[in-house]
Amino acid sequence: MTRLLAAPEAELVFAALLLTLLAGLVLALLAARSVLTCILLMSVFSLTMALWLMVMDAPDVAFTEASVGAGVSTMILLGAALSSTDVIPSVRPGRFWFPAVACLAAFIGMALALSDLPVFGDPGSPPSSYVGRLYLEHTPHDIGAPNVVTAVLASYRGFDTLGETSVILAAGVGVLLLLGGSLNSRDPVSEDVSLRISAGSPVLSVAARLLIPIICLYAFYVLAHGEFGAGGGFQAGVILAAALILHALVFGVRETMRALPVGVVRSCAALGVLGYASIGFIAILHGGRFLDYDALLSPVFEAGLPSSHLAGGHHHWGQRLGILGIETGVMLAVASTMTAIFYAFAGRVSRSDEAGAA
Amino acid sequence: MLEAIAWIGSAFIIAAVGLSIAGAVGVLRFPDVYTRIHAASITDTGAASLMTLGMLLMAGLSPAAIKLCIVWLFIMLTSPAAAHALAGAAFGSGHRPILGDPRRPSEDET
Amino acid sequence: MIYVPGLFIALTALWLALSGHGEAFMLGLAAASVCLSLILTMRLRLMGREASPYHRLAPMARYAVWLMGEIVKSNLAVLHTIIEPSARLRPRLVALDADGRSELATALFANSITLTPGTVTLEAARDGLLVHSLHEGADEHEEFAPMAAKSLLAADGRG
Amino acid sequence: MTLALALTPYVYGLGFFMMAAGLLIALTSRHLIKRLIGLGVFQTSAGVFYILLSKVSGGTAAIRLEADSPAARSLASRLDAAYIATHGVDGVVYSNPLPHVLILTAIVVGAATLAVGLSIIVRIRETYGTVDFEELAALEAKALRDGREDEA
Repeated sequence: MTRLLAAPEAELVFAALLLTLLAGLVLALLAARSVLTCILLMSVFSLTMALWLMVMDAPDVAFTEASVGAGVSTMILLGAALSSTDVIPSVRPGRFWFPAVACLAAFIGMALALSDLPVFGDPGSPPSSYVGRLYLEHTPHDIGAPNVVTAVLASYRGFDTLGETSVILAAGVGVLLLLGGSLNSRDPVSEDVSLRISAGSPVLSVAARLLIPIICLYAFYVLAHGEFGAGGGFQAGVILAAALILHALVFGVRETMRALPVGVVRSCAALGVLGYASIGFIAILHGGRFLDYDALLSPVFEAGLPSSHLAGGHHHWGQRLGILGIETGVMLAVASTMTAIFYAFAGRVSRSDEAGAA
Repeated sequence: MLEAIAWIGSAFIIAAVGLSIAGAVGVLRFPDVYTRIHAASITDTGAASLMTLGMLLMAGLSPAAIKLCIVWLFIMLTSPAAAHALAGAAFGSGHRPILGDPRRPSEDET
Repeated sequence: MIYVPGLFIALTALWLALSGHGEAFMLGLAAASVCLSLILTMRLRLMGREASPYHRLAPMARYAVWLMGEIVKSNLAVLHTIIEPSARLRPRLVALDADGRSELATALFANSITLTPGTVTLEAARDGLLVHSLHEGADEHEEFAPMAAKSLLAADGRG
Repeated sequence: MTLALALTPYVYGLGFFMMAAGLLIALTSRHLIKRLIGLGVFQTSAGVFYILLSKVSGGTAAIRLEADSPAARSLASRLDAAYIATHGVDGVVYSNPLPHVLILTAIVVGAATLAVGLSIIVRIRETYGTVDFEELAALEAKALRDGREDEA
């Protein structure tokens, strides 16, 4: 292969350049005087961040950042910002200087720790030497999934991820408690105008009709291939939610709610976490520990299965099915929570519009 | 031979970078939203296509090549819809385009 | 529901092209995913000609080849304008007729216009398009006539 | 390694700057939504710090390649053999996957908590009619004054 620059040094320089761009975006955000500008800058920031994460060998994180930061977060921010004032008045100097000095002090404090930090890209640095390296070495034997990030996320640290998924569900419940909205889908949304882009244009409706099935399939593809390459339940869930949000933007939230009623979406969010946890309990019933996927299948049954071609000859069907199972739960929980949150904000917007018109 | 194809691929990518820069310059030089969308669409179409072509040449016959083609198709499907949504939103919210010769703005107003 | 098989084949082909894993377990997952996507598509009331225009793939491909040539030409034209805006920049609005086209053909026409740099569709409706163009043209309707005819042929199968 | 040594203070410095700037936005903006955006920047920059620690020079994404596969050999050809022998796993140098796992889940959780913050802002707007921090502070001060007068 052709190389223009010596590879290891070039990628560090490229990463540093992209990081400079990110810092510039933060500066622009500091100076921005309009909420819409801030939201767009945040979206650009997330997309650039995804690019930077790609350079930093973190494709899984890049994937998540691109779909969450530039996609779903931006939509939720726009939904919340639509009916508030756009202009940000400048702050009084008296209220600016004290926090500014505090932040500067924080910056200097962090900079003082610089001498104790490992060199950028140092392969022998403490974070990369011990547990991270152990995961890399043992994953083929213990788990069998080529993607170590998925192996750590779903299997080694499966209990931790169960907690994270529950936090997402809890946040969704929090939004619903704050913004209300009953289960009765006749009540919340009457006619949504604000959160629809160019209603009636055949260009957008044709594009949406063409793309939404493909995006849905892609979400399932990302879920199924999480153990081979970048991807997994979190990314798949956000992508599926993005497809549903696109549907709501083009055809109206009411149409989406008709297809996937509020009650169904909320139940699915809880079902996802329940499914995750119940896989842990199945392992207990089979004599293993909570979320110990090796105990999911009895050895006799597993011996009868065709050899999984992952990881040199070892049988890892228990791990494979366990990871796929909990990732499906994560996908269901994330997709439903994000959709429920979007429903809540979209319902709010149309109701406050009515109040304004009345 | 393979080496030469990879070099041609890099040349395409460098050309794509040049087109992107030209598009960015156009966005800065053109007078209003609508003309700027035209400049930006150079990056959407020309630069993206050249970039994909360059990467295709560098990837050779591999699964990555199929994925690149799919990505290119996806860009070609979504970017006009996005540009249309943007232009339509600007037009719908009452931004009047500058028409005729921008050097003599009063003459050609319709 | 004649569009279901078309979409089924297209989604399956997409999965196989992306995946490259041929073992039985992955193929089972593929089948489940395609079916779930189809169910979601139907549930969202998207199934129809626009969601599954794959029976028109061959004419669309021929049209795409022609369109790529147009895109190259207009890229060069806009590049020229960027270098020398004051001499070449003459923005104007053009109203085009799109009567009697299907929604798919209208969208294809409007998207082709937007895809060629130098023209962008501002408004699209069933009966016509409003186009913003960067340059002056000799005759407004002659200029877009080939694209209108070819996109109609590609999407609806008639000239 | 000298170039990496020179880049180290720069990249960490930028990460710390982004954290401090995010904090500043979160503390000083008058618009509540911008405050939340600042908090988002702060959170993402904390992630930047983790990912900076995870990068291994010359490494690749932590997706295990078969030893001696064409991809593994092509990666190995860029580095010298001694480096791979010390720091690689089965002939390939990988970046550290552990911070990736932590940040991946943090991003999704961050979006969910952002939604909670935004719904609180929506409620504030509906109750007080403003999302301006100064106006809200003035309203609070007025309510306190009124309360004291009522007591007196």
